[in-house]
Amino acid sequence: MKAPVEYLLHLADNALILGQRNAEWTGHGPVLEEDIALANISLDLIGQARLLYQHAASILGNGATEDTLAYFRDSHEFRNHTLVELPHHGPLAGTAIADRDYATTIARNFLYSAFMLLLWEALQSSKDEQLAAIAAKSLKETRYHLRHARDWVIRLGDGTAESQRRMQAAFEHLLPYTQEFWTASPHEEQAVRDGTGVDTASIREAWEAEVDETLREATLVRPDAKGYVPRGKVGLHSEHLSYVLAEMQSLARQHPGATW
Amino acid sequence: MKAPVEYLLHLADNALILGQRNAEWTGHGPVLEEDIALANISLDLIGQARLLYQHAASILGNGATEDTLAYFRDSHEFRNHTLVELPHHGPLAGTAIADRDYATTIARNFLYSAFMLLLWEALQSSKDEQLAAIAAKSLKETRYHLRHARDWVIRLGDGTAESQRRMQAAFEHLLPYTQEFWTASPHEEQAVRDGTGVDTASIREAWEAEVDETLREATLVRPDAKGYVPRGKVGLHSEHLSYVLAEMQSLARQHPGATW
Amino acid sequence: SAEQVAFDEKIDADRKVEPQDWMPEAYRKTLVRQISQHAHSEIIGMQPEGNWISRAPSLKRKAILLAKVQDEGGHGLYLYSAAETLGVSRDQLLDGLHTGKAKYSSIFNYPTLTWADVGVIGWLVDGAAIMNQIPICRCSYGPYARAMIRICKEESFHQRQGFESLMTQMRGTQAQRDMVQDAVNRWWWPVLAMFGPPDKDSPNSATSMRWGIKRISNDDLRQKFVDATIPQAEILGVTVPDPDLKFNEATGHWEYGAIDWDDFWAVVNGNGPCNKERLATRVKAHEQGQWVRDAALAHARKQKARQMKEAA
Amino acid sequence: SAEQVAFDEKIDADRKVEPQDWMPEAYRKTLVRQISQHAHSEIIGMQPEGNWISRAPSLKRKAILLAKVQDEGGHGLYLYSAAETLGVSRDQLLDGLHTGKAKYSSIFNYPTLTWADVGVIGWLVDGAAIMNQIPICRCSYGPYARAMIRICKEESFHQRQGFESLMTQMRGTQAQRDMVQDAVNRWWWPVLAMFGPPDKDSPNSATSMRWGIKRISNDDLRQKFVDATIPQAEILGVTVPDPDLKFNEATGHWEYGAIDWDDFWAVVNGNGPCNKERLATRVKAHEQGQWVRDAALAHARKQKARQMKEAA
Repeated sequence: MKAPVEYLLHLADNALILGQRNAEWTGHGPVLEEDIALANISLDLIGQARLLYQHAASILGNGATEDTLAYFRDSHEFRNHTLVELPHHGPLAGTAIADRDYATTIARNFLYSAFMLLLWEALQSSKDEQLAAIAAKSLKETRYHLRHARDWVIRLGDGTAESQRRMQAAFEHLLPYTQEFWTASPHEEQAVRDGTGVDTASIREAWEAEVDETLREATLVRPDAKGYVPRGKVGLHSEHLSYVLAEMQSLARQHPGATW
Repeated sequence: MKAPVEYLLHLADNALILGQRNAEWTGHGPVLEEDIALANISLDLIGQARLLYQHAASILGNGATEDTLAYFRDSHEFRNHTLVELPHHGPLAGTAIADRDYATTIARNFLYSAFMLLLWEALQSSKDEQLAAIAAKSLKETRYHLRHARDWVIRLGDGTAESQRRMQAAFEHLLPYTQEFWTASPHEEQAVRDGTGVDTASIREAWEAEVDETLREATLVRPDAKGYVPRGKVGLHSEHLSYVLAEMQSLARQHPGATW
Repeated sequence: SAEQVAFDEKIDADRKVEPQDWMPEAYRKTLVRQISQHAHSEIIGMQPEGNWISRAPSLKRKAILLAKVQDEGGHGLYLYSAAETLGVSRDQLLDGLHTGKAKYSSIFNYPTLTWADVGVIGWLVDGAAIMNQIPICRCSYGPYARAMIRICKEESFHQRQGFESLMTQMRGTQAQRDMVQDAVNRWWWPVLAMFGPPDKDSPNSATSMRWGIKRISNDDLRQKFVDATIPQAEILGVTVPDPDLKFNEATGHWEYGAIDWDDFWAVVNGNGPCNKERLATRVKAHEQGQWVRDAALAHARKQKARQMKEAA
Repeated sequence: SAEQVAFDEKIDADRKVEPQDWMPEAYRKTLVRQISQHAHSEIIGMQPEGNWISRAPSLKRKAILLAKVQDEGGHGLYLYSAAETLGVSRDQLLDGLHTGKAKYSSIFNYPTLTWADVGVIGWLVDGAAIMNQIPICRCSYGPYARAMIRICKEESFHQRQGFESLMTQMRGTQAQRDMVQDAVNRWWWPVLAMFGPPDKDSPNSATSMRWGIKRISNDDLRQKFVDATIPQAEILGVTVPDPDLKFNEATGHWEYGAIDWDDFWAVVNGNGPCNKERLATRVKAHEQGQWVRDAALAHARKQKARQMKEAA
């Protein structure tokens, strides 16, 4: 039994794009240990993406590889949550520039890894055995990612006035994007039906509890997750994804057909 | 008589890359009138680039067009001065991010247009008649660009303490890059020999006088133009150009062979 | 009052009200609100299209797009000037925008996801804007009417450019055609909503009509737009995402399906995909430009002081 | 003194000096300078290679490069720790870097202009670094020697990865081969200069040799590197940009042309293509991370206070 390809791409794209974003901190982190930690998380995510793309490619056939899927699809073909493609700062148009904000990075890693921990856990019993195996491996990595992010949410939330202000603003910016976790795309519905995927409704309560508990411990006020519900996983992204892809794919597309 | 293609590309690439940089301010300028002014300058520069690329393409033949030259060459094939490809902020690695600084933009536009005013003036008597005609047209535009930049150098230099500090820092950052104006690349030497190009040594004195006079009026201290001599015009660029091109060329390269 | 009578007579005679003329306070306020909202729309509207300047796929298209966005900045300038004739400063107007008190056209709260969006904005968004704006060229307030005449001319030019750009893409590769159709699918309904709520839910319209600020009702304009646009879509070779669309031979009009007004109001009320980004981008540009504006003022003061000293 | 005698005996017997042992102040200072310079090089060295992480042309290469740059950060950590055993704090060391007082390897003041630079840095720069560092694994100061053993292992791995990556590119398209050759042309001479000035101009070397901090002279290391590298270049199918290069059958060594030491010193003294960018990038990251470090400290203090309260 194989999961729907779009479902695998959704999982793979999430991992790749967030991996790409986290790697942007390399050489620019607030302290050397964090450069290393974020590179480590990014490496795990890229590793997850590779396994998922390889699996999807083997189902697709026709010369598809992990690299054709990562480098030769356009933004509307990407199936990641909008959350993971946002830049490391508050809301701004795609053409704007702003310094990277570590609070934004940490808040996103927290919200995403708390979600993925539960999702990987459940996906261990996917009827797609290969996906179940990838889930088991990813689960271990995600435990570390969540611990890292959670520790920093608490440290920065319950740190200085400045750090608290920044963490609070980051959650206010990002929490609305998590609404997308709970909407069902056609490929998710199909995966749930055929037993290869997970109905995210089943993990929502645990996720909400984790968020509540962590924000409480971090002395932060949990903002409402209201307003526009993003639709990245059906290919309707923010203006930011095409910039991420323009950079990420530039070299591969300059040399179509080359081997590296 | 035709100028060497590399010489035309050098002139075209300067105009295109600076046009691309100035256009980044669109929608983000310090005051609406400046959004409009920079877009206007950018439009002139892109227009100059197009005429020069068209001329180069007609010499090259073989299906070359203004767009193959702008969109399908890699960074080492670009012949622009390193000065024009730098981001709108102080010295930082290619992976760093910083807010755009208007003083940097203005200082560069001033240094470049003061140079090009003199160069276009001299190029009006190029033995390449088409280049001479482009020079005559560009000269008029460049007069306006120089006036705009010069006025702002003075306004910001002789404005507030903050604006003076920023203008001074911008010149300290950028002036060393102007050393490249006075080095002769092989294609420039060839163009000078065959009477299609201009020996920049012949316009140096006037340029230095313009810079001295403007900085004096702006109550700025003229920094030394020392240190590393950039070699963008022979294809040895900074780390920044490949990012500019990755973004600029992304769409064209996504659809090779398409007509727009 | 006698002034009120003179004003009413002027309106009835379809003559222009000018800045120095007496006008009712409510008329002035309505105009300030509408003109500034229009000006803000031009400024915010620079963002979605500006998003593709750096990546325009040919130099010709880059120049056309940059010129277009520059024109929008210019429209913003005319309109702020027209509003200033009513006794508000540009700073006051900008403050209204930056604090979220003043509105701008909700259409700019949608993202431009591909290059085709640039063409579709030209064709449909500018097309709708022109429909809305042409009647304003006959608006009772002189400075506004004159600004609109100039703006409408430029907008028509943009609209033709947008259509021509889409035409070229539709003659291109399948990927290009798909991109255009996808853009039309995303923009169609938000564009129809640009004409505002249905007449029955548009209570302020009557007064504006009376004052000669508004000339044609929302629904009439919307119908006019649909009737003009569907044949163009056919020429382009794209469809609009409306299964209920059909031509009524009897009325000679295209009948369109139900507009999702909940979605429209959600976006108007701040919950569109880009509301926060658009406003925050504007505020950031303004704040980061503060030192530049301060310096320009400081320099002007110094210059003036020097000139006075010389004159003395 | 008796301590000096004991120290000298230890050095002569090739035994390790450990943090708690007495050591001459000049020995300590030399070590701090050298270890911190080495640590700073690892940290600054993250920038040129980090420049291609976002654009690596395959996911496998992206992962390899990211892991490599992460390793460099790790090396920086070990080395700062080794330096701290000599009684200086990391803050002091970083301060030296940020104020420009401490040096780092000049090789990182060159830009990485294409993807091939990443492979060439692995092959040549890491290759040269290993040549320089292997003798330090036998350095007289224990913590430094042990850190170097670990670092050299990882660097050898990186070097092999770099070579393998270039090998793949050389088997690829002509554009790829040209890119590799171009990168070799740009990096060759700066890499040869990495071994430092010629022995005749290297006055500090003798003392370092005496103390067992330095083990092999600059020129000997450089020769060893050239001899090892030229056959590898032949396997790759690239040439080095040295018209004077020739093999001397009699000595069994490759003879290379004159190094431009003026250029080397210009870069060391701040006038390389990227000196300002590298340092400013580091300073900016440090400054912008201040609030994060402050918060972590503040939180730790709060936690401690809470624990003490609970314990009380």
